[in-house]
Amino acid sequence: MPDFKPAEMMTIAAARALSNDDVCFVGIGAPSAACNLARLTHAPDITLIYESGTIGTRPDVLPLSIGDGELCETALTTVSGPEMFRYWLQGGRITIGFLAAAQIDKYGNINTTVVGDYHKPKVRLPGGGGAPEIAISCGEIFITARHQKRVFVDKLDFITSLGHGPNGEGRAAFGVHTKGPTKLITDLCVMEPDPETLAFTVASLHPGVTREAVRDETGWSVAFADSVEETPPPTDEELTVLRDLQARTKAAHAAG
Amino acid sequence: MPDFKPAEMMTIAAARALSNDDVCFVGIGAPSAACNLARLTHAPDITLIYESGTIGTRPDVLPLSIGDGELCETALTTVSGPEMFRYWLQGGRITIGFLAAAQIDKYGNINTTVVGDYHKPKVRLPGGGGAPEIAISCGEIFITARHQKRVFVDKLDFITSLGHGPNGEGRAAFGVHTKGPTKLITDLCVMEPDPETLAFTVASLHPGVTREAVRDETGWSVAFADSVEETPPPTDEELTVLRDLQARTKAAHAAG
Amino acid sequence: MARIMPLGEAVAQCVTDGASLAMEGFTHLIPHAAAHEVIRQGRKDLTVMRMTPDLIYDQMIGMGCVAKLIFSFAGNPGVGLLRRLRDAVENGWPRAIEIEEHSHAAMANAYEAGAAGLPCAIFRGYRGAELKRVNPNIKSVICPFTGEELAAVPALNPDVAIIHAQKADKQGNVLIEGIVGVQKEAVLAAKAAIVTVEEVVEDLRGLHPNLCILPHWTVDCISVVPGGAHPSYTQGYYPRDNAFYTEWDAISADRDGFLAWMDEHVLKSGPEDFARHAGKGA
Amino acid sequence: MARIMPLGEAVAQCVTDGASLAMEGFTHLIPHAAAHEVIRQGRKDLTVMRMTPDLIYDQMIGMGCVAKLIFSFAGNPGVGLLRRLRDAVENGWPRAIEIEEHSHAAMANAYEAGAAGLPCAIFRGYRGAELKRVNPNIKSVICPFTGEELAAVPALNPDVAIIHAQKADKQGNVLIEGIVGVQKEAVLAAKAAIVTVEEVVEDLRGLHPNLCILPHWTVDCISVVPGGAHPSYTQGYYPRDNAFYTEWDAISADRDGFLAWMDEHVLKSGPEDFARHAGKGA
Repeated sequence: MPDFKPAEMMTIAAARALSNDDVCFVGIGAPSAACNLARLTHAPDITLIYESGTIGTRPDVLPLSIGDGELCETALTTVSGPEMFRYWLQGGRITIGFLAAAQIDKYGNINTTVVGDYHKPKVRLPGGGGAPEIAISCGEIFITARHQKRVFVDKLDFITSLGHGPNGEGRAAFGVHTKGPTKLITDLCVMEPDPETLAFTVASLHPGVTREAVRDETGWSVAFADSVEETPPPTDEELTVLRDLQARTKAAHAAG
Repeated sequence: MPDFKPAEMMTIAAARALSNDDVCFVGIGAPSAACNLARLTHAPDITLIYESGTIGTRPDVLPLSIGDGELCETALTTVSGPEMFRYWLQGGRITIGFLAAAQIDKYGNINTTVVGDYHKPKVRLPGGGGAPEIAISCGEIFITARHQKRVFVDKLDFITSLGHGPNGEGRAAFGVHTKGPTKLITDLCVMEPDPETLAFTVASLHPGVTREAVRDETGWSVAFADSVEETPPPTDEELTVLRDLQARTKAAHAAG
Repeated sequence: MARIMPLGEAVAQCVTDGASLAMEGFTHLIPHAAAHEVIRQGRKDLTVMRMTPDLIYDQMIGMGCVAKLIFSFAGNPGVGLLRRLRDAVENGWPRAIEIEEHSHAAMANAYEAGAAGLPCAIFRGYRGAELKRVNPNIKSVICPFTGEELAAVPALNPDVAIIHAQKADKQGNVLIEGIVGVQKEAVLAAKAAIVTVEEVVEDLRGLHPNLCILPHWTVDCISVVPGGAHPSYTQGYYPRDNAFYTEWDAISADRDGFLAWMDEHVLKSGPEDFARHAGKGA
Repeated sequence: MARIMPLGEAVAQCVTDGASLAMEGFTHLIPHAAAHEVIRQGRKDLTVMRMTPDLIYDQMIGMGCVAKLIFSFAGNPGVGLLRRLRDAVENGWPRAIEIEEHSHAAMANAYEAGAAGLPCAIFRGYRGAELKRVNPNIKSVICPFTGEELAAVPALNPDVAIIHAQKADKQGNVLIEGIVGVQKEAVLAAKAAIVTVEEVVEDLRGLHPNLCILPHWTVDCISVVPGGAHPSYTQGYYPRDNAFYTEWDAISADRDGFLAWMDEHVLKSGPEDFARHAGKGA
């Protein structure tokens, strides 16, 4: 087993969840790394869409922002903002929406708006951006986040975008009929919603990670699937391609 | 005074009503000839828009259809159908909408839908196309039509697009706040709405045309302005430019 | 995922009796070859929609393929009326057809709403116009901020969209240039889409970033039919055959003349016969 | 009708205290030079709107120009939070600001509605999301055909839109290429519009027919400011200065450091200082 960092395992596990036929709405940061890693390994024909309007983009380095020139230069086509949100996202054409989270609860609801009271926030976060509609319009949602207690909270300060409902009442209660969050991929494990409770439950632990470690960093009383697997470790190819991508990215952004 | 045909006088009188600063939504047929004549004479910078999506077009020959290739090739830009009707027409950016009519009443309401009953028509006409919204969204409307009793009727079989209301009740009654039809240019005369009654009233008679001739071809009891002018006859330049345009057009379409 | 296949196969795969069909093209890029194929395959009871039904819908109506027409301007552009459509509406020949009539703005907005996955479109339209009296699919909504009443029409979501375009690439991405009309919207609004193209090129990437391109995963079937828009035109390939549009007025003037023309030029012909109208790529 | 004039004149003519202002650009083509000019002219009590307020709004807020912010994502893209915005929202420094918060979909639809002359936009949005609890400008309408409840937001119609673009021609027509965002919509929705451009060329006609072009009669003022989008980028001219976006995090970390930077790089500078960032035309 090659040597790897937890963040690398997270990105690689997320990449594996994507297939060649997916049309993926990509958030910036870890989702972008995972989506492009998938494209550069097992899913060369995956369609990546960034909310800046770039469709079918194939960046050689990871963009720093959601709208770097590289995304447009390598895209099949670049459309306007209204068209992106109307025809492509709301039109129901996206199979996977890939989100990051500042706070997430056990039902996959996400907060990226405020810590504390909305009107008197302790920390004013950037806000929802595309997430409220990505969360409801894509076929399903993958979420990726560092596994930390301040992120994996029992109760969100604010619901920016819908998961399976604040009380796990399910999405239909909100008139939403897409699948919602089906995978939560962290640097410790992969979680999936329990079919009954809809609460995120550990499906596989990354190599070397204990149940205790997951419990320590999860703000809710975390459940484990009946048979928890070990996440297959990164392959040499996966690690090499990811590290090359990140090295190219670092060099390009430093030069900028 | 050069020799000219009534149809030429109509086109020339219509062209004169347009100015260099106008942004004009152009219908096919006589309106197209008038708008391009204006562009080739006194209004070289007039903006012509055809509902096919072509903006700022400068055709060398008159298009046979509303979407001939010539319109696109000479346009500043060509936009999609939804954008044309949303941003450009409904957006209130057009100063003059130029319409033709199969039937028109004295208040400038137009029928291009059916002769006879809608559900059992005697003649099924093409329908409204862009006209219902051109009639309400443009700053004002010019209408051009051959002056014939079967066109200038007392009562329309069907109101395809709004003028000043079926009973001259004014446009505000329909929630419309643009000026509506301000000029009706025929091969006999130029008519304008009476400020009180809103009924089209003869403002000027083309050279050689009598009041009797107008009365004979008008299906309503036509009024004349207090001082009816004589329409200035075509100038040599106007006639030459129009005839050249029509000759080029004829040659191009025969060759097509 | 787009597959490149002969037009006959594409139509057989996608178009069934009773289907709703949008064959769009605003004067430019009208899919004549595909319409002829639908007629040859003898499809019946179709609901056909189009902003500007012209010769191809006149032909389909005259051949009895059509049960219902949704439209906003039914004319032979620059020439006059559609005689086969008139015969169907006025006399029920060869069969009565139902019509649902809108304005251009309504149809364009309805396709846009269809592409955008919305159930309806709202716009400022139809004020003082009588169509809303005869078309129950024209309703209204009130703006919750200003109280203004706006017109509403249902989204158009055809079972099948069929369009003609300049080019596809080998992956099945499609490029449309020039007067683009509502073709992109019709394809995105439809459950299935067929695109006939003048030619297939290696790759559409690297052209200008903001062109009108349909990704391969939005299209089902691509058929290479050079000249397939004739007598309409394909910008960059061949001009509009204005003379034919004028001729059509005489061809369609009576039923027998129409049927004879259709027999020779449609029933006994094939997509390959359009090739003689094809021009050079740009 | 567009007139070409110096940026200082354009801003002085169009932007008044208390005006509502949309300075759009989605990562690409952000009008930095124009924002600096607004700050230099000392405008106050502005309502500023933008999908992605980043450095320029952070600067305007930190300099006390802003009374209200309408937005959907307020971050330093790829870097983190906006520290001057946070200081205003969390601590009221240098003044308290009102915020009206939406999603990207809502803002994009609201600009689209503004450009389309509609009072509101409808879309399928905000379901299960809490913003509608805190933003009274999120309402709903019922589809009259299906009964589905859709979200509604008021159209955005700023007093002034300011954008940066690649080129204008001598008549004042403007070309925008690449990631075009909502710039066309912002200009068409606004009562007045200023466009800064990299260069003026003879004529934009004859390029591809379907490019994103604003006709001269939709724009009021055009100012030639090469490099005017730096540290954002202009496709075909110069790349994004990613290093500066990272630096901004430190520059804006405390009030004094921020004010010192603004004094040197904005108050004591001018549009011509952007020229050193300009690149070559495509």
